[in-house]
Amino acid sequence: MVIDTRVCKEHPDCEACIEACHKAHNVPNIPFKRHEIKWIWKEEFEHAFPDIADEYLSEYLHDREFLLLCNHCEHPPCVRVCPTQATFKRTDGIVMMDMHRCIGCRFCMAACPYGSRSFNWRDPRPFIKEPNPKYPTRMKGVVEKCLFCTEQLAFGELPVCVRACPHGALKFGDLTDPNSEINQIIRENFVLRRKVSLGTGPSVFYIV
Amino acid sequence: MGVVFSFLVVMALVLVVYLGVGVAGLRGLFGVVIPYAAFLTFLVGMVYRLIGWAKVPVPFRIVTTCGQQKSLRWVKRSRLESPYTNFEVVLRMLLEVFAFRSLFRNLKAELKGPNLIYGSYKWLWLGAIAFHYCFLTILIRHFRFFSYPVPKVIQLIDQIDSFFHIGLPHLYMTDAVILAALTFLFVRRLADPRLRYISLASDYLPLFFIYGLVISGILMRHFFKVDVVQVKQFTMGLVHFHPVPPKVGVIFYIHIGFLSALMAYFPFSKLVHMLGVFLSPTRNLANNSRAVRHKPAPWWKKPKFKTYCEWQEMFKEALEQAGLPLDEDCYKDKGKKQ
Amino acid sequence: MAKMPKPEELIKTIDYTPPEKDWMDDIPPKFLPGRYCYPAKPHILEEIGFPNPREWSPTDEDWKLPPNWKEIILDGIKDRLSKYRSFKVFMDICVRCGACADKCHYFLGSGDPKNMPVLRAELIRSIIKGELTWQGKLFGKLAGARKLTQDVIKEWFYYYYQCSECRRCSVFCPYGIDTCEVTMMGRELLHLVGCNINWILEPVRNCFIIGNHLGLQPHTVKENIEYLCWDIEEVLGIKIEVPFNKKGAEILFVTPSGDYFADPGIYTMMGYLILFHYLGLDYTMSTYASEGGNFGLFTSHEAMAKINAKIYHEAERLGVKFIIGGECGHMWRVKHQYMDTATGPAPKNLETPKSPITGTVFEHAKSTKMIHICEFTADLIAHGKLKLDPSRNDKYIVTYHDSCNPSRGMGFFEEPRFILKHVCNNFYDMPENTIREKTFCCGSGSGLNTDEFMEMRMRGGFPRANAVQYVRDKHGVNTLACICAIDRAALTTLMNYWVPDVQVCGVHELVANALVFPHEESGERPRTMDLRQQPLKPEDEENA
Amino acid sequence: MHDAGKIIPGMIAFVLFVTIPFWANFGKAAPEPKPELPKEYKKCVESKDFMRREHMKLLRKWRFDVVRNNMRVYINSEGQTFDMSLQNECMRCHTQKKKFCDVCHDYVAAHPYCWNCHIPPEEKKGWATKETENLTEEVSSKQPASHH
Repeated sequence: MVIDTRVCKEHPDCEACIEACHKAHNVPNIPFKRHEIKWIWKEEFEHAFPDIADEYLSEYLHDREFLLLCNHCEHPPCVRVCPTQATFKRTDGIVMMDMHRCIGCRFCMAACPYGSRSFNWRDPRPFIKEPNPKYPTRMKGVVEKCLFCTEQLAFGELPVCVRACPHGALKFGDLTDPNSEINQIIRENFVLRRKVSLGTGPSVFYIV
Repeated sequence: MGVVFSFLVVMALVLVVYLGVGVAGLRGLFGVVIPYAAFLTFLVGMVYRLIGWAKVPVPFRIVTTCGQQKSLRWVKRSRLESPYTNFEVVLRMLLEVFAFRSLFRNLKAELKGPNLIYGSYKWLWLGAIAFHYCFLTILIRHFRFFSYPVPKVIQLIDQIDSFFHIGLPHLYMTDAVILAALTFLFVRRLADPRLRYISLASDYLPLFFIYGLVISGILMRHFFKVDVVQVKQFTMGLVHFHPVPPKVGVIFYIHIGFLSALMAYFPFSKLVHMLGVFLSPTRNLANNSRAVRHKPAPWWKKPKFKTYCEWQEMFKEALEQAGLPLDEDCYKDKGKKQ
Repeated sequence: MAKMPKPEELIKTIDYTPPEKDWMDDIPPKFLPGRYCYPAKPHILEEIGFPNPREWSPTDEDWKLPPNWKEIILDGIKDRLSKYRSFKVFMDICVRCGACADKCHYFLGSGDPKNMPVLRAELIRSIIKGELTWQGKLFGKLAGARKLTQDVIKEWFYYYYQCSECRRCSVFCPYGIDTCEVTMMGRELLHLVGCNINWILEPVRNCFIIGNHLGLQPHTVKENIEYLCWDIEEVLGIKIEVPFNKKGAEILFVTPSGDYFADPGIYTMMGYLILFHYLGLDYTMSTYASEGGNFGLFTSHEAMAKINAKIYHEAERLGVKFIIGGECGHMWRVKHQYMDTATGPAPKNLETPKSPITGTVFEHAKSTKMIHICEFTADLIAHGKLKLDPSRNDKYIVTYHDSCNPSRGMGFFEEPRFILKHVCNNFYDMPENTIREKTFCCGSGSGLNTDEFMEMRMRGGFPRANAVQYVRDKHGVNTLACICAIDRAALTTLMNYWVPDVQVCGVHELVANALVFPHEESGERPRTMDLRQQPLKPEDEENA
Repeated sequence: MHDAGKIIPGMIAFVLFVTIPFWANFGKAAPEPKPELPKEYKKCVESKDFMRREHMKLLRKWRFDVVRNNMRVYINSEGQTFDMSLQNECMRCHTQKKKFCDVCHDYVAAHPYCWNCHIPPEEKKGWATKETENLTEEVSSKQPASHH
């Protein structure tokens, strides 16, 4: 996935992708920070890229927020640590979760350097205002995260966030295909990835 | 030899049920008649055995004391290992029955060169207690087939037992543990030459019955599925005395077959230890026989022995020579009697 | 008596792996010298009215059983199954878990699988199944059943006289199955057909007729005690009197007859007498009830009750208030567990024991009115009534052997240890798994302390000796204290064989050694010798 | 009989214990479970007999295929294809969990945890109408554990 933060900068109040995703996946809106569940969210540069941020950060970057979500790493540490293989990497590169298997040990949360994972400290259902009847919820005691809308991809649809973006800031595609649109964009733009030095190989690219 | 025989018995049982239900379709016989008969045998048999024991008196207080007696006030005594009151006996028995206290003491003796070494050996305790508690839990869990609405406590046990949510339907911990425990209890009989030497067919047979019972149950839950609603209608029918044998897989009838075999075998076997443990006079009595006069045996008579006076007559000369006093009362009494 | 192998050779013969052959097919046992006791002499059986007196030997092919022996045995089994719940329940509920197997000292010392308690019980259990139940008749060996044959009788004789009724297995059995009960029943059954051993029945006969196991007549008893009093005078410098058959005394003192003249029991006896003299106790001994022990326990319940009864009878005649019993193992099992229910209520003149010195009332003996000398002495020490100088026992580095019967039949652990810790400075217990309720037999209990049985005695005593050896090597223990007359004799032999540098003594021998008399305190005549008339301190020996 | 005072109560306790199924139920015949079948559909993905016995195994297989193998189409024994989804396919016909699933599950006290996450049709609104604002941390911590 590629996120064109230049576009996002133009629309600082736009949260269409977040709303659409959370609504589609029955992600609860829990007011207490400690219990918060998030699949895709916004963060400032120094939080998103702490390894390359510095106090003399240009206004160019300082003024914008970055959309964060699971990076679907090439070498996902969360998969390595999961004792039940509830989190696993699909052949297409998506880091998938089998909620049925999750025992809530939260090793994956400790392992993920991006904070992409949320733990259900409580039954999420009371915090879902308008549930999507097509998609399940989670239950107390499991970890969840963005799954790149596997349920959409299966039927040939793009992820919800990509479709929801009114400004076309999000692009999704097969990185391994040299002819794909996404490959082209990455080749043609200056892109950043989060915490590359950790060697996890994130699959979400940011155009700055 | 015993193990082979027992194995053959168990295989024969499976075969008979398979032929009887799977081929001949005798569901009524294997689903209703035999289970009722087996249960009745179990119930009547066990009560009969209990009465048999109860009819025999306990003429002596032969407590095995495993701790300090009650004596001087300042001597710390062991209430559980050397109970003095009936309350303490109850505690000792509870510990024995629910925690297998004596087995917990187990040691292993080994001859190493010229030295006898003793080490704690709790595996037998662990295997035994794991087996018994799992068996009990499984038994209680099955109550869901005999009650409607199913009591909350039974459902709770069910939930706790399947706490780990492994597989679907969830694997019961007790199922896994009882298999492990049974295997341990079986393998030690084969692997330890001493145990192999003392083991009889009647030691293997109940093990195999329970093995069969457990394995058929697990197979039914996880592999060869049966329509559980029909099963419950049948079991509810059993306890309301109008059972309709269910049209389900033979595996169910094999399960019932093992259960029936076990129940019918129970009162005639070493399995009576289930009730017998409560009647063991070395454990269920208070160690207070110097303080309390207990009921003597029904046949008790004052023992006949050589009385002092008879003895004095015999050794009169020796007594006199040694300057020991003679008891004049002997002659007085004699005079009176005459 | 058979030639004994050397200890290290004997250890090499111990193998815990059972033979390939099924135990049910492996009868009768081989009667090797040193492993069985000689049968009771015919005249002894006649005198006590036991059946089938005859000359025979276990090595004979034909044991000359009565013609209807089978019927007798089976009736005997049925009778006992209907009389003793212990026996019936134990026969029914054993699951052969094997927890008892390596608890038996005879098994540990011999490796003979039929000495595993489970099999010892199975020897009768299999007959009950095979002869008295339909399952056994139908399924035979598969049901663990076998038929009663003469070979089975031989096997019973061999193994029921290779059990010292120590009850160690019972401690570990999850159902408390007590092999002692089984052995007692086995021996009773054997009596019915006249298969018994002389070492038990002669003492029983002596006890019935003369008054004590050894057959010491009244004048001999008195003389022996007088000899001991002379020795006491040597050691103590004072002459003491021992009252016999004294009517109106407060206390009747009974002790096993072994203490009258057998070394080292006599030193324990001297210990009692010195203690009583020190206290000025109003007591008496009896030449009629001159036996505290009770070989009836090893014979039959009837014989046991009969021997016991003489003590109450004498206590009644002499009009004493209560009874003190000496240091003895099986005696105390009998006095504690059987005195009341087997023998009958204590005579009316007896009162709840109350120490005349400290005023302590022994509530726990309020029914039988009989207390252990160690309870009595421990109470004295606790009240500071004894002036003790433990340094007099400094040359002894002491360990304590819990005798089986007071341990597992009474729960008697702390009192003797309390005494020992006050009368000597060097006390070390043996390893935990070999003491208290887990104590090992001397190997000669239950009437098996006879010389012809020596090999089995040394084998059976091996676990005990091995534990003593451990504390000898670790702490330099040189003295094994015990509270049992059989132990004093048997452990001495056992120590000579396995751990030669350890001597055996009774607890009260050490008490008397440490007891400081007023005339000693005043320096009038300080003690220089112990009761064995050895110098109190080894260096004195060198100086002399 | 000896020790009757202790043995007879013990015996009664034993008999009562092993006969619990008989007396605890006596007179209370359990109603036969009658799940309400969908009116407009006649056939399930497999035969009725198969489904009664094996539906759990089938759902387990579906779950595995969808989540782990990314396979979403089930081909039944007659060659028909179905979307493998409890929430979107099964419940398309069986529109009322309470009158269908729960009937038998309650009867045998089998409580699979499907519905902790999957949303049964009749619950589509359910919880969402509740005032969530008022849920303080305290109140919400008192919620029953939903793990079962």
